[in-house]
Amino acid sequence: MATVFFPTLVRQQTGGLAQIEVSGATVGELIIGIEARFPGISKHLLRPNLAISVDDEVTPLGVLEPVRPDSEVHFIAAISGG
Amino acid sequence: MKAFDYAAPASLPEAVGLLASQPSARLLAGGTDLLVQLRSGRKDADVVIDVKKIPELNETTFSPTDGLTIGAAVPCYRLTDDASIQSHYPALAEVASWIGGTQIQGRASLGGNLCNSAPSADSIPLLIALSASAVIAGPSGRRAVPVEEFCTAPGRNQLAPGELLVSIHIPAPAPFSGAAYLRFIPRNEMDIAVVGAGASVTLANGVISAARIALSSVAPTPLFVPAAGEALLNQMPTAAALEAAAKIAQEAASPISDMRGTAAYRRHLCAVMARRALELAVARAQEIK
Amino acid sequence: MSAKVQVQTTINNEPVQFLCEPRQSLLECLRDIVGLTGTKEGCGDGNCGSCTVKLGDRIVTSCLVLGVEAAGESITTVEGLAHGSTLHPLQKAFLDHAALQCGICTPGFLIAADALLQKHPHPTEEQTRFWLSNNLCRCTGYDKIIRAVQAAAIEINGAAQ
Amino acid sequence: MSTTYNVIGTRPIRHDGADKVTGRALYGADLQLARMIHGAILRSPHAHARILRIDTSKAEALPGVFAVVTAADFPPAPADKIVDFGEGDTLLSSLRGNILASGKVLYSGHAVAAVAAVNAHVAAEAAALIEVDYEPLPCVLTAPEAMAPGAPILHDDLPNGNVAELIRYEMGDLAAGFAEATVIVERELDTATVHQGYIEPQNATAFWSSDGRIHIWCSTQGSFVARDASAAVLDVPVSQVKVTPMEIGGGFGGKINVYLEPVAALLSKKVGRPVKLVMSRRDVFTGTGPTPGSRVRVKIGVNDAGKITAAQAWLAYEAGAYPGAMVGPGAMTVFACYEIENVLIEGFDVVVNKPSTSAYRAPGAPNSALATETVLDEIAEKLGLDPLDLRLRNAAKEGTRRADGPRYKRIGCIEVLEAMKASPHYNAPLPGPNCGRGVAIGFWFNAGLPSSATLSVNADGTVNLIEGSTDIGGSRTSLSMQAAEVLGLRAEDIHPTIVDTDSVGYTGVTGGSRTTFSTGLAVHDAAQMVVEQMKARAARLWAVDEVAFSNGTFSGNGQSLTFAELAAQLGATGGPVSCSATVNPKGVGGSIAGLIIDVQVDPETGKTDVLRATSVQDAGKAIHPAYVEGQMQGGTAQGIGWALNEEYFMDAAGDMRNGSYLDYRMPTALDLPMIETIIVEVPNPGHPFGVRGVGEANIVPPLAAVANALYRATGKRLNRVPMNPATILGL
Repeated sequence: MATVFFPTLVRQQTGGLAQIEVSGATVGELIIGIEARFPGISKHLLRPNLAISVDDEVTPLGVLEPVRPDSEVHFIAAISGG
Repeated sequence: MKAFDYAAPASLPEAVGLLASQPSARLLAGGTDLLVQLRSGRKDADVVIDVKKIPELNETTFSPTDGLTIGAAVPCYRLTDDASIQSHYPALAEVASWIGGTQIQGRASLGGNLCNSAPSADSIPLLIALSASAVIAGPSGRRAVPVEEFCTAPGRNQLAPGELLVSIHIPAPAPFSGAAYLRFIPRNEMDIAVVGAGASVTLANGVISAARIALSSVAPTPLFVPAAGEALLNQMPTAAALEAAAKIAQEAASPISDMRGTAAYRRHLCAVMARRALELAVARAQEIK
Repeated sequence: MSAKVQVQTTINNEPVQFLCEPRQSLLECLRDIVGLTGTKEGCGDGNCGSCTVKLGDRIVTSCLVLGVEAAGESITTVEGLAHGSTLHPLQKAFLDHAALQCGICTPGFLIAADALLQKHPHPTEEQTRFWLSNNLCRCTGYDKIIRAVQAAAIEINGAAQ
Repeated sequence: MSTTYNVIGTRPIRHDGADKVTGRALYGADLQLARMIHGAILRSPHAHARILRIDTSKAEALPGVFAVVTAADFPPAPADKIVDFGEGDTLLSSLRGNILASGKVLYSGHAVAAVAAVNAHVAAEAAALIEVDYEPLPCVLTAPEAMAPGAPILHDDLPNGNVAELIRYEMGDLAAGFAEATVIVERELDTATVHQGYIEPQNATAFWSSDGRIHIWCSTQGSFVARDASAAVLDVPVSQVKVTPMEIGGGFGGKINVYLEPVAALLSKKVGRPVKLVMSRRDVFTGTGPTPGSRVRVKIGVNDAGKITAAQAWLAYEAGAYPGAMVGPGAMTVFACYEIENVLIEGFDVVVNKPSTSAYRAPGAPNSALATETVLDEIAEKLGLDPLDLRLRNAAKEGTRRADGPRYKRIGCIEVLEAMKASPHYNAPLPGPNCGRGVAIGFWFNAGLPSSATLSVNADGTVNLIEGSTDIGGSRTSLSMQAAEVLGLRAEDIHPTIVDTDSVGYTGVTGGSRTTFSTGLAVHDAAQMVVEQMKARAARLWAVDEVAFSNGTFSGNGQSLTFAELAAQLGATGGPVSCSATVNPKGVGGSIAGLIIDVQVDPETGKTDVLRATSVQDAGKAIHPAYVEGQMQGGTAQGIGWALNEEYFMDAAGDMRNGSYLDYRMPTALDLPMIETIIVEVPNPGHPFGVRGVGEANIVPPLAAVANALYRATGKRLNRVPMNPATILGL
């Protein structure tokens, strides 16, 4: 099962839980699983200013990015630069 | 920039006549202040009178007895490159190389620096220290004004309507005299003086026989401090004496805080820059054989 | 609007006449009337040096010169530096030393450096930096510009004695 | 393992060089079009005020005036409409509001109205005739003041007063970590608002054709971003806008946002002629996006072994008038150079009555690195450790987890620190009294984002490269070199052209240090496709199945042809070869940079002279080392200016008092020494040549390195940047 890390400010929605193991083939499937456990959480994870990192790389595919059973998923501030 | 007409008189009477007939005329020498002020709307003009074609405003003459006369429109680079100025007024050659940068010095003049009458003008403290006078022409003839009396307020001066600055006259340097201008700027060039100090010193048998000190950027006009120079009379140019004179200059200053420095910082710099200018002036006075 | 004035001048060794308002700067006249847009405007108050041209025997910031003042004068702009299709040694040195990044300040630096090398055939680093302090560059930190000017000095005037 | 290249790592003359040294290159303001007229913008004199009335009648009546526009000329749109142009989403009302104020002005310099007239002088005169009645409101200019109870509120619709966003990263057990520490240092440092300072002012020319299509010519870091933002602001489909990127005179992050483009378009729509707008230098300072001023508090604990046990940061960044300070990256980079188990980082994006900020070279990172790197310097001194050794003991490496979650892939932190330690500069004695040497390091992510490229083979054996990345510092050449490397050609055999948004696939900004990486990948991929197609042609010619390609020569079954020889035969083997690639890559490699700097301080005046500087950076692979050095030198110079003298000097009413190059003191040639460079190459596994990107990380260390050097020279730790002479003397 992939590990999803919750941003600190989203942990209000998870009762303080920092990470969770979920199964799914893509980031989107993981989020469906998480939403089932914490209803309403997905809008805090899928925001314009958050980028999705899978296995330590920001993915341009977003929720369509495939994940492996040992993948790590993070939601981090979106950055482009100067 | 608002529209204006342009005139380039070839003689002084022509210029005076034009100036008298055009109340909102502005005089253009190098233009490095005027065009910035016209563009930003700080000043406007119906006519811009270019004075660079007037021979008398575009000449410098030096004689060992009469001293130096600098036409009001002579650009700075000509002063820096002038052999007689380099040897008799090294501080003047130096300050002319510090006003703006290379390109600005191709246009800007000491006359313009004086007539712009900024409290921060780099050349004015030195001209005061050198006992320079401003030669003015107008409808009622000519007059000369000591440079320390020329500026009356920020951007204002003694020029009456219809008058223009013809030249700046500096007496011949006395034997065993030296002068210096030093300014403090945060960068190394292209900056307005946070504090500037001009000083001149004349030695007689190793004792100070005359001294003048003036400061810029610390009062509404460039500030002549006669008491600072007088305090040095009949003194040996010791570190303590120069320090004491610099303190007198500092006490005369009434700086304000703005984007270029706080009042407290400027006050501090007054003493430092006045002392350093005096030290350099003394060193130059001692150099002369 | 004031009446326009006819100005007869020489630009890059060619006689040119143009019609301008007295309020128009030489920079504006060069760029918008004569069509020589190689000279750039960065600040409009003489502090960046991008608009540097040679006027007579001196370099000036053309934003602080009126077009009408150019009457009877001779002007050199960046377009006049090369000889036909052969680059001026300074232009070549700037390319060899990667002395430009965005290139907007380059025309002003080239004209200013050309005047420097005429006055000081072998300028020291300090002389070069002092002379060029009226030209701002925000991309390079000046390092490669100074090296290019020094290399061009040797190319033009031979090694210093 | 080192790879040998034929072209990569050499220093060819840039392709646009001759045009740029002869004055032929056309920048935005150089554009002349038939029937073109000129515009001017009226800007607010107030930092915060309600607009009660705008009367444009006198301006419209002035002879030579064609049109006047205000925010009322934008097509109607719902107040909460969100626009997404690929690189971040924004409220349409914010985007428009910054371009032409509506309802309120939020900073001095905020655009209120615009005029088009026969020339720029008449346009400026007309703008001055527009009458605006304002109801001035109290203004707030710094983040701490804006966060305080009772502060004037800029936007009624933000939920937390002037705090637009809160960011928080947490890892491990902070209290336990500090309990293990033997030395704990905490410092708070402020930085002033600073500007990118590009020499070319913003400009835009637009023509709104009678067929509804809008053509915009401008100097922009990203033609597609300019297109998409302009289309959003004007509420037209993106396909209705074509942006032709002109040459660009510097950007550094400041030429990503649009300011003039939609205004020129609105004016053109009214007049039916092309309208050109060019900013004055004061407009650039007061009307574009500088980078945030900030307050950052950092607390770090270290044990006897010199290992960081805990680190805490609090960051408040000034977004300016609209949300979007760079506090996210500031928070993510504050401890990014180090491996730390116990971390808490809190960041606040705070709106204030100053120009809406935008990116500036590693946006947000210099502000936060200043605090971390000066605190570490103080800890090193307390422990009696060499400051580089302290950093080496804690340096991030492959697998290190950053506080924001992800772990590093290959990262060159140790390599950069070791290069600094081994450098001639670090081992040289200081030259004299009142001198000090400082060091610091910094991290920047670099960016990926989409890029496109097309390669077309010419019959003479050269290749045309069509691309959309505006070239600010030699990218035509760094891209051509990558094509040449793949194709076995010389850099000068590639002819790059940067084209408009109708003529190439989507390409992100020249920013985020991404062009040589991302557009480079697109070029690399297109070049590989060319090789494959050319192989197929050779196979057809020789009637063989297998063709090999190496060092510019195709061979198979005992026959061979050079690239040029085969190129000459393309017509007879099936027609021309032209290949396009569009990428949207992962595999971005972050860059670490370090600076060693020596300063001398005049103890009487507080004046600082920079005596020597050595910039060290991990480039991954330096494609064109001269332009890599140039990036490092430029970023260092900007960082030194930021550290020592540059700042927005605001009066109490929020007016910028130093909005000129005379008083906004950027370094001149006389203010800097030669800047030595050491390029470290730890290849990025995510790029075929190992490219990481070099544009930004180099500006992260200078603030802290200068602060540390000043401490060694004066014994003073300053808590405010710029560390100008008066600050150094405490006056």
